[in-house]
Amino acid sequence: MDSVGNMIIYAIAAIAIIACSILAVTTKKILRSATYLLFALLATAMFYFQMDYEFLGAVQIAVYAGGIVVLFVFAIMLTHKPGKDAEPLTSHKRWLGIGAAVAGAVVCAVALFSYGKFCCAKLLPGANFDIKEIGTALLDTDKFGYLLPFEAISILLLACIIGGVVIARRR
Amino acid sequence: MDYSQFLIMPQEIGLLVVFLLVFIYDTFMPDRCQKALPTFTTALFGLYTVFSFFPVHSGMAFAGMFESSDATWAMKAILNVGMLLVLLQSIKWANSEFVAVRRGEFYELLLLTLFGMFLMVSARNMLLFYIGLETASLPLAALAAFEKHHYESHEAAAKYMFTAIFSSAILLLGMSFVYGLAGSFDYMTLASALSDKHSALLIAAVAFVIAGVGFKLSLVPFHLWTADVYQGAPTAVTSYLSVISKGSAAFAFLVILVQVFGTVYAEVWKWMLYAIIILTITIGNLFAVRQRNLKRFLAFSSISQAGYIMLGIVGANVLGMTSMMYYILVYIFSNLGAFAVIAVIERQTDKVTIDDYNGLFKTNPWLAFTMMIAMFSLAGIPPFAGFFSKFFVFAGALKTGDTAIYILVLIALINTIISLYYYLLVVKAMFIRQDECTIPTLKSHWSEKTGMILCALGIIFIGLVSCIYTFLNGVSENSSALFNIGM
Amino acid sequence: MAFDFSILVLAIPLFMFLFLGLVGVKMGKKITGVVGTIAMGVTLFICYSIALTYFFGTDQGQVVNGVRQSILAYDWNWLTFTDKLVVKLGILLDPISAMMLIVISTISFLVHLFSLGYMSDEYGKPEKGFQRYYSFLALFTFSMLGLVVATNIFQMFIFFEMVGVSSYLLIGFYYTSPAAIHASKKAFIVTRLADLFFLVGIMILSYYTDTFDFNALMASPESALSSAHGQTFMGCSVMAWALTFIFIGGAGKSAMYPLHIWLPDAMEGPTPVSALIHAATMVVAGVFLVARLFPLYVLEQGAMNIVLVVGAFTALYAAAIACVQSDIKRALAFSTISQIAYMMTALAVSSNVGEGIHEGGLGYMASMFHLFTHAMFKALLFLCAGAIIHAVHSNENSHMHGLHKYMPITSIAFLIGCLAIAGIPPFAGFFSKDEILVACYEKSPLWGVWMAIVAGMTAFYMFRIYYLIFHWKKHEVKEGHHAPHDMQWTMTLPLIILAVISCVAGLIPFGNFVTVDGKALETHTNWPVAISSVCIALVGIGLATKMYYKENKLPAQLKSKFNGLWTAAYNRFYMDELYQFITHKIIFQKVCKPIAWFDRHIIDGTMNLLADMTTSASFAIRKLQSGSIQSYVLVYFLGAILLAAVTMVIVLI
Amino acid sequence: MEIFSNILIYFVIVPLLTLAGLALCRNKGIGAIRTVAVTGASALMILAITLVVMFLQERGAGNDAEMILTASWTWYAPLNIKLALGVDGVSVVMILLSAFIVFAGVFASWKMDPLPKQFFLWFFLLSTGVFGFFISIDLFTMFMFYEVALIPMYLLIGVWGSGNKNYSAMKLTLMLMGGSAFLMLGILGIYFHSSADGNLTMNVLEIAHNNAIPENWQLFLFPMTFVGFGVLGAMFPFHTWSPDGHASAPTAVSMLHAGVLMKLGGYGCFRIAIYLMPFAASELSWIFLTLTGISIVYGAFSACVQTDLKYINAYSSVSHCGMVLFAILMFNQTAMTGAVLQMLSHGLMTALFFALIGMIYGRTHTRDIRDMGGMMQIMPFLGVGYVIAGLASLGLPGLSGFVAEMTIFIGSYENADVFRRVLTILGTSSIVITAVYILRVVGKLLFGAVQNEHHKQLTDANWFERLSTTTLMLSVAIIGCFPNFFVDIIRDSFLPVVKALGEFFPVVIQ
Amino acid sequence: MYLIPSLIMFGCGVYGFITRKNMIAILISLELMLNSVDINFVVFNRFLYPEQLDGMFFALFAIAIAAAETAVAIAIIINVYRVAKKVDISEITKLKF
Repeated sequence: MDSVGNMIIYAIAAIAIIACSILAVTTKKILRSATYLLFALLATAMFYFQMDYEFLGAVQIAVYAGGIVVLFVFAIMLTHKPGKDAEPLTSHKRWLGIGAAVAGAVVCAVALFSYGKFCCAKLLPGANFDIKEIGTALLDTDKFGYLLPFEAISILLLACIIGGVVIARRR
Repeated sequence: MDYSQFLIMPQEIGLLVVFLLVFIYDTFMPDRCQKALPTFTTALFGLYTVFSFFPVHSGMAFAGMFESSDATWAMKAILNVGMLLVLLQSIKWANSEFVAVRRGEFYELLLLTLFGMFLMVSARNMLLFYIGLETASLPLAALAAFEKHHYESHEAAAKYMFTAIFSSAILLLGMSFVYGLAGSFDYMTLASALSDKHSALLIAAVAFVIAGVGFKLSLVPFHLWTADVYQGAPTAVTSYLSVISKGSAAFAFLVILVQVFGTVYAEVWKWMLYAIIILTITIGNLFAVRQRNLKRFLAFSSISQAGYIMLGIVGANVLGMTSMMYYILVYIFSNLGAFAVIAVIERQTDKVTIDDYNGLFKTNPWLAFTMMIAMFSLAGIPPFAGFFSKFFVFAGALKTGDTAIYILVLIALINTIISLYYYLLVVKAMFIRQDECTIPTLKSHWSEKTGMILCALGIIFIGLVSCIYTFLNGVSENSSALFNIGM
Repeated sequence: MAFDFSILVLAIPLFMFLFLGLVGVKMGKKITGVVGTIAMGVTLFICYSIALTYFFGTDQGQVVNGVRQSILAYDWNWLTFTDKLVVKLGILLDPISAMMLIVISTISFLVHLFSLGYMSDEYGKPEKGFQRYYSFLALFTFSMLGLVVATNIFQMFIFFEMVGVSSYLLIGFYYTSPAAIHASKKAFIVTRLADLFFLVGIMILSYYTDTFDFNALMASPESALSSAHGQTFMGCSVMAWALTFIFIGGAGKSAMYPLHIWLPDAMEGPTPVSALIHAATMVVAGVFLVARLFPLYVLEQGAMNIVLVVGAFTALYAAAIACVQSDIKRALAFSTISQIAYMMTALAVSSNVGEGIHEGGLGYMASMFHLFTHAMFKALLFLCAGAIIHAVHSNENSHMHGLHKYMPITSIAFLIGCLAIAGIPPFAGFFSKDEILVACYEKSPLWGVWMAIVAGMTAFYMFRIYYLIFHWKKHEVKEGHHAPHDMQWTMTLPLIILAVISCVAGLIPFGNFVTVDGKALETHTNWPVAISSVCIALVGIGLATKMYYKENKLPAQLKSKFNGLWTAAYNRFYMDELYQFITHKIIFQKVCKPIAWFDRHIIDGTMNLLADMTTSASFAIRKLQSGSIQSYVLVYFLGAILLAAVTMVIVLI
Repeated sequence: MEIFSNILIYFVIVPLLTLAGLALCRNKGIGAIRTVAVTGASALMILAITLVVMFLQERGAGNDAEMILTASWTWYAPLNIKLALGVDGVSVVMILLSAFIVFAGVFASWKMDPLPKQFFLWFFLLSTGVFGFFISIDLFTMFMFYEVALIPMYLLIGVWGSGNKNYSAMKLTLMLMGGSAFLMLGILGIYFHSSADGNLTMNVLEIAHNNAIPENWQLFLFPMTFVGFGVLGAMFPFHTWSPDGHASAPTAVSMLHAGVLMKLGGYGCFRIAIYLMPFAASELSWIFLTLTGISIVYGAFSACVQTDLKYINAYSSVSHCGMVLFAILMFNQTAMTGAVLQMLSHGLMTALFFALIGMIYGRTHTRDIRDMGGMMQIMPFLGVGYVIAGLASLGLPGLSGFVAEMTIFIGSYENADVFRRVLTILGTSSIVITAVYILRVVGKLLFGAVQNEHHKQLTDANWFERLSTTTLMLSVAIIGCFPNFFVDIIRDSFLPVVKALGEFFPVVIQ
Repeated sequence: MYLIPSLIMFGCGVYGFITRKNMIAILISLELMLNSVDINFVVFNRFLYPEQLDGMFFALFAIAIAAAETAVAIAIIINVYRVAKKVDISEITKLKF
């Protein structure tokens, strides 16, 4: 966090994340909610870029922002008639929600910030992994190789495809 | 790059081969052959199960990401047996009117989830474990939604799905904390890195991991989805969820707790598990007492059974591990026995409440008999296997020897009485109560019969024949290194 | 051994019990009676030969230095408690048991014989349950014989129980009659209560003496009791407790106050049974018990005094009641109580102080003598009563009156019995009673006078009964009934035999045979006592004659004059009501019912409550499973957070 | 195979074979079912008698080992669970008792209806458990057989019972299993402390020999085990299953339950709780003595006011079984011998009682003594049987009850401490109360006038009922007349436990 | 520092899950949660253990899985919609107690 530029970028991204997250779960229009989600995800991608994980940032944008949000939008379109998606919330539930969320955040925060190693950590200028290394690692079987998870996730995706097909088929 | 490492996982590969064959059959065979698909799959899987009994080479692969040991081998064999039983019971159902069009997918998904479970069992890396877990749970949502003509099926799927994603978020949170603490996902590395007993982060990590896996095991308070899903999902899926999915999760859970968090056993997770076990057993029982729907009833009973399974883990010793695996095996037979009967009756009469079973013994003595021994086994009544498995998990837990665990076991034992009460309610309905509209005499399909006979034999003989337990103990002994890492 | 055959006196009745009980049903009724009687006759013969051999035998070792030895004919290990405490069953022959053998077998045989007639209807047809009756008689005879030949206190206890049961069975012989059921139950339970004390007494005694055996206890009573020396419980020595408890056991069987209440009711049984059990044999078991343990009692004067007080009081009390009873069997029953109390008193006035146990044992000898004579004449009286009852089908003397004309033999026999019990010489009762009075005077004049008064009352009430039955006024034969008449020979013969015995038994030199230490005891007639006692008896008789010989108003006038006393005595001083109150109102209502209620409602309630609590808990937490996925997740999340937070707090703080 | 050379194993094999035989019978083939059942029961009886003979021979030949005919085969090696067999005098007479009652029970349920086959299946499963329990000396197998014996009760009562059978069956099962839950913890606790050097064992003899259970653990485990078995032994306040259960159970089941099953409780208390944990036994005995003392008097008083025949007997069982535990806790050979005699006696006479009640009920269809009367005139055989059972129960010499109670009382009084003596004297008072309720019921039921005209048409016992009851009556009489035969078998078996207790408790070793 | 937004994001996810009535909105909340965890991995990796890429790979796989999850979940939601004609979460509360 040495440069002011970084600070500014960080601040923008952080504020975007926080604001968009809050808005995403409080807005009354479902489509807006999806939009705020998109911005939150993009802001997250900014974080990744800032941390020099460009590949991850790209994936974040492509898969999350590009894929999932579109999926959401499709789903919303399929299930909502425009203009009729205001959802009233009971206050009772809201306080419960806030309570749970705050409690969770507090516990995690206590846990994280009591962790000494973390407080003194600095963003070191990391070795910039290029895309080739990442690609190799994904197909490597040695230490820090990810061939098996890679294969496994392919099976997972296959399963999800079949599952999706099963569910979505009309009969 | 050493692709020969894949050879260390013959069971997984075999499973994938089965999957592929089924997939090909489903895709390319003409329609008139499709009706034989369930039988084909079952037969194939039966062959594969036999194959999976052959011992495998022990060892690590993929830089310690994947472990194949006697214990994982045995565990997978146990899961295979359970899977085979589930398949046997579902043949008739899969060919039924509303399901027949999707039977191929049904089997494919089942096989893929089983693959996920194998990964969970063998994973020695958080990443692989996570992928395995997700592979094991996501397709199940699709399976839960399988009976599209039933509204409950959809509700069950939605509930399952949402809870599953939520739990995976919690699990990921826990894993991220673990990663933050140790900088690795490898169990072995983690075990040595996580030794600070007073780290709040570690405690939070343990809690969240337990919560995440607790979802699969349906431990209280992470269990609330269970009953609704079990009730809504097709019976074949429910039985699968209640035994196979639970069994694999329990084993993986044991490995994670012991190997990764072994160093903080006494300070941290022992007490967490105490609380969870007491809650799980008690709440599960209390809910089960009131149930009239048998599937829902078995859901709550399976929650409380999960508590007993956890007793095998809480001791964190070889005896406990053996007992846990044994418990799972017995539980597979007992629970599947019960589900087999439910499935037969539900398929033909659509009746699933206890009151519908009044006087079942008069009309369907063998169904009633199977159900009864299943109930007795679940309740832990000798000479049925459930008695032995319960005794052994208690022994495994008590082996740790501290006083608190005696209290824990005492509470568990008192709960066995409540559980006995509701299991007896089923027996009472079948044998003692009379009703005007008793279920008529039913004819079971050969596959259902085979399944039930296998279950009954298992329930009767697994306990009496000690070699299974002894064998599992030998297997666990070989993995006893697991318990030395952390502690 | 000369007494090898003595086992037969137990074996024959036992066999007859089983034989008649099991096979008898298949046999003709008459035959069973005859077989039973013949078997009893054989037993009688054996008993006599044993007793005669014992008293007059010349075998070596029977009499050593003038002391008659007790002989252990059989001793068979029956039940091992500890190495030392072993219950044996055997046959012990000594003067009192030999004497008792004679008494029991004689009366039992006569009762068997008498019952052949009594238990048949007017045409000689046996009643229902005839076989059962004979079977039970045999059982009783067996038990009673077993009791008297007991070699140890535990065997005695065993047969105490056995006679209790056979008494129960025989009282309840007419089991369709509620009164009989009630009476039999009462008899059993009251004696059982007494037996409880007996048992406790045995436990204490055996704990300190390490033996049950009479011989071991009697050989040197002092050393037997030495280990209990100085042991006290609530201020009294444990031995006094033990012996008092044992006495209570005996008192129950012997119907001492306040455990006497069962005996009058027991008259619900067939009259021959009353004669056998409730007049002659079983009721003296208590006396026999105290006599058996006499050497121990004399060492514990405290226990002995209790016996004395209880005995003396009962004698007077029962006599008073007997004076007003209208049921002849009841009256005889109270008379029996009074007479047994007499024997008990006689035992209790004996002592080893002063002249030593030999001379002080006069009361003992007298008591045994009286036991013997009383058995004879009381059995006679009861059998007479039986004959009368059989004739008129009623127990109430108001239904009798003036029977002398119709039943002369019975009347004479009854008169002999009355004279004997009243103590008129030369009838048997005179001699034994006289010696008791002497013994009492020797203890203290107070007791002498007391017992003399009782003797007078005895004479009064016996003659009252006699007159009311046989005289008073003319008998009214009811319509449709035969006139009463003397019975057939089987019933008359026993009366005659017993009457003869009652006349002559007093002349037996009893002191030669039965004494406390086995040495012959010379008795001297104490003339002042004898004459005064005869006078008192005559006064009593005279009074009775005045009041009851001919129908007159005197009894009614006296009755109205002393109405309170009369009513109280007639109602037996309300002892039955007291018992009724304690058992029904207190034990049954205030103990049993509350306990049963407690069991149903509290204990059971607790168990049901546990179940209900589980169910209601199950119902209460139902809301947790609300069906809403959001609440599920909320619980999930809070659970996880709580798990983390609580553990953090516990581990880190 | 070596395993079949031991006679004891046949006590399990024979009932199992009977089970198999029954399973092969057709549902309706009542003749075949009866044949198989009678064959099985007779075989068991013959075996039991053979065992007694063998036992006497062994003892006569000077084999004074604690247990004879011992044998063991490893079953579950990881936990060192063995199928360990062995008998001492106590188990021998218990086996004999069980064999008799099973035999009588088969005849008592001759006309069982409906589902005779299933009835006998459960019946023999229960017998398997009972015999297995008595022949085992391994904690695990004992416990297993114990539970095997318990669970058939549920269906036996639930299906074939009468009255409020659902409630009773459930209550009985849950309470007994509740007891066994404590028991299981106790057994596991014992197991994990069974040895000082880590060679954990389940074998009772070895555990007793090792004597390694730490004292503080004993104080925890002893109540667990004792209460666990005490529930089955109908110890106050855990007895309430007994009245309801007995009242609802069918005849043969009541017989078997009161006759044999409740004995498991007493046997277990002695064999496991006291024998293995003498220190805690002597420390805590006062609590349980008080409870059992209460049982004795309390059960008797409760029985006095009951009007249902079976309730009377059930409460009487509470009282009598209380006496068993009471005597066991007296810690000397005599009282303990008395306890076993009492088990024998109570087993036989209560079985007899229940058999008779069942037969009477089968005819009159009521068990309320207020509705009955004069049964002696109508059914003399049953009446006489009832009187004999009653007399045995109230302790008539010559029948078994007397022998047992006297041994208990005399033995109990042998203790030097005042507490035990006072309790003993309180306990003896039960003989009077027993007399009260027995005579009350005999008077109301059998004697008096016939209350109900319909009852006059009823018949007396038929041959199989006679056979069943006569067997029991004879055995009651045999024990009552020749007690020393049994005492000699039983007595020495208590020497080891009394010796073990002697370290902590001033025991008079006789 | 990078963890603060992540934590808040997670909290928002939890809040949204518990309070929203629309199933799709709930799914969006879940995405927030998953995403926040991904940030955690990456941050830990970058700040504490920069020499390896474990955390980043995990995040990578997690994103893939999240996508798959979302796909299946949306399929299920649409299915429910077909039956109930609504995506209101209160529709799926038939199974309870």
